[in-house]
Amino acid sequence: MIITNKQTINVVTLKITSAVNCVSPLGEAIKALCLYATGSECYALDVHRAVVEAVNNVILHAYSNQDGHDIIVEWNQEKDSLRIDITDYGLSMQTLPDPVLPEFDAESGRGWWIINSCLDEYYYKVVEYSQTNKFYKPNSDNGYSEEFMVKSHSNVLTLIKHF
Amino acid sequence: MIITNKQTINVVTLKITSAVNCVSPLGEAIKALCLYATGSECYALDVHRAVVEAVNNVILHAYSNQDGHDIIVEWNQEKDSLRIDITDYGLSMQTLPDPVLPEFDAESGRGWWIINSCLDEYYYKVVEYSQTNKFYKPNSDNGYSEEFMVKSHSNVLTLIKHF
Amino acid sequence: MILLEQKHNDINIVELSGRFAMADCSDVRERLKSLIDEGQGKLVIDMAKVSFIDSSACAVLISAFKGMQLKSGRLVLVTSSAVQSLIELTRLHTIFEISPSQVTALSAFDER
Amino acid sequence: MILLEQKHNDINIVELSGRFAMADCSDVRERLKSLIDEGQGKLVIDMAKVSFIDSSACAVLISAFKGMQLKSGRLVLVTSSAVQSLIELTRLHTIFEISPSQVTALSAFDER
Ligand SMILES: Nc1ncnc2c1ncn2[C@@H]1O[C@H](COP(=O)(O)OP(=O)(O)O)[C@@H](O)[C@H]1O
Ligand SMILES: Nc1ncnc2c1ncn2[C@@H]1O[C@H](COP(=O)(O)OP(=O)(O)O)[C@@H](O)[C@H]1O
Repeated sequence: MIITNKQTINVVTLKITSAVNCVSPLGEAIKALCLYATGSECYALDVHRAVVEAVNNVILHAYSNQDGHDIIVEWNQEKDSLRIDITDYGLSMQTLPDPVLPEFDAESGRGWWIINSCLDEYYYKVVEYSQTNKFYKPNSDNGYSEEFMVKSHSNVLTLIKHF
Repeated sequence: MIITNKQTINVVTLKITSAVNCVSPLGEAIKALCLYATGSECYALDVHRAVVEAVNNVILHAYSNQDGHDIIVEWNQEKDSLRIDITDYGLSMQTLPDPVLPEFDAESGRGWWIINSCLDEYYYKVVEYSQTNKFYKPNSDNGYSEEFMVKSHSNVLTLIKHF
Repeated sequence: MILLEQKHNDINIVELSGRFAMADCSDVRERLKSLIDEGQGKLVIDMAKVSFIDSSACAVLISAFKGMQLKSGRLVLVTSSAVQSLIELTRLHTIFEISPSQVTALSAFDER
Repeated sequence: MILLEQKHNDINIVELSGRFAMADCSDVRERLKSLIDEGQGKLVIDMAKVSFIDSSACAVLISAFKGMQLKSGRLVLVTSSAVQSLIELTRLHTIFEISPSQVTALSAFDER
């Protein structure tokens, strides 16, 4: 008995725009990728759920429900787990919300509970890119004058689930 | 009876590296997207087949079986069809091979036959990007000296199948 | 997703199929609201054919549940396994009335 | 993909399952080659559980078919619907011997 292609590390990167109607096809693609990697409907449903909640949050909160912004979902098949990095360029979170259930009649606030329940680990990273320009002028007092500016940032939510 | 989300135009962009083991997860994701859009296993299998043959060709021929190059598959759900654009940055084709079957015992040459059989339309485009740099020098005879260089190109195979 | 409406005597039945996710919420919320406003306080939401549901769709169900409570009406849900497991994960099965099939959901209204 | 090998009397059986695509070709080609080289000229490739096959995998089947011809042996394929439809699309059903199940494939060897 030989098994081919099980130890290999695969990466598929998916990109959608921040429109609610793009979340469903993205979710179906992620489910299929997880089913391919594990053969388990249960596992695939868990990851599918977590990704949909996370991407809904990006659209609603990071991009304030505005269409036209990039959401990048990088699906990584590793030796004993899947790792999914969800990147946006919108509003960053200052802290991760606690994964607790709201009152039974609340009409929001279950997203992080679901993400937390369906995965083994998750973490959130804000990356700030900056560009420094230094102008060197001849005949100036200190030799140069400096200008510094932050250019952009990205938010990366990493989701991990072991096989 | 209302049907939501059927007229909307969805785009999901998928990216893999030019490694043969990435073609299978990509294929499964494409199948799931087509199944989502049409509900038809048959339709999804046809597109799945055509995309796998086309991406295999990119890896084998455009990238000469070298790993580490980008392959971008843009899945577009339109009003009455799916359009899939497969982009690579490798060797361009000069002509599209005829979609004919080889001798029964040939061990290659069935890819375009399958692509042609499974789709309604396909076409191939080579896009060349160029950058022109003009240097203006003071005190030169003609006012400036010019440098021109082609920077890069991309090959785009577009696959179309009506619903 | 597809939304089908039916009536069985004075009971409104809404049959959903496919994915029930954020993109579908405003349409479904609106339909349910007008059925609750205009109906006889008896509603079945049949999600036996729903393949996927997210937390925003759960919010639509909660909103329908609250609308029915205000009218002293009754809402019965029929769930697929994907719907049932998310409802249980979010502990909403403790407040929703859930029936195994549309037939049992309808007969539940006869019982009291 | 998964490849399982079995022997039934002097017949070699290779059972493939999952996807059979370009990434799997070199492994499968090599296994089939050594089974053909070392076997008794009787081989069943059971692809009843293969969910997807591409043209490079068809090439592996053709190579096995040609290897068997050189040995004056016999190759019988068992196909899933996905395999069968690609084999028909590429007209290879006119050269391959295809049997509906592993049982019928094995008994085909008894008949002649
Ligand atoms: N990607 C994000 N960017 C910014 N804020 C977020 C993001 N995700 C969640 N939040 C904040 O966390 C809160 C809780 O999120 P969640 O549990 O998903 O519930 P809901 O989105 O239904 O309110 C949100 O209301 C929002 O304020
Ligand atoms: N993306 C591509 N870039 C460059 N050449 C290609 C590409 N796709 C196909 N070709 C050329 O067309 C030929 C026929 O392709 P195909 O029908 O898929 O058969 P095969 O790949 O099995 O040879 C190839 O052998 C190759 O020379």
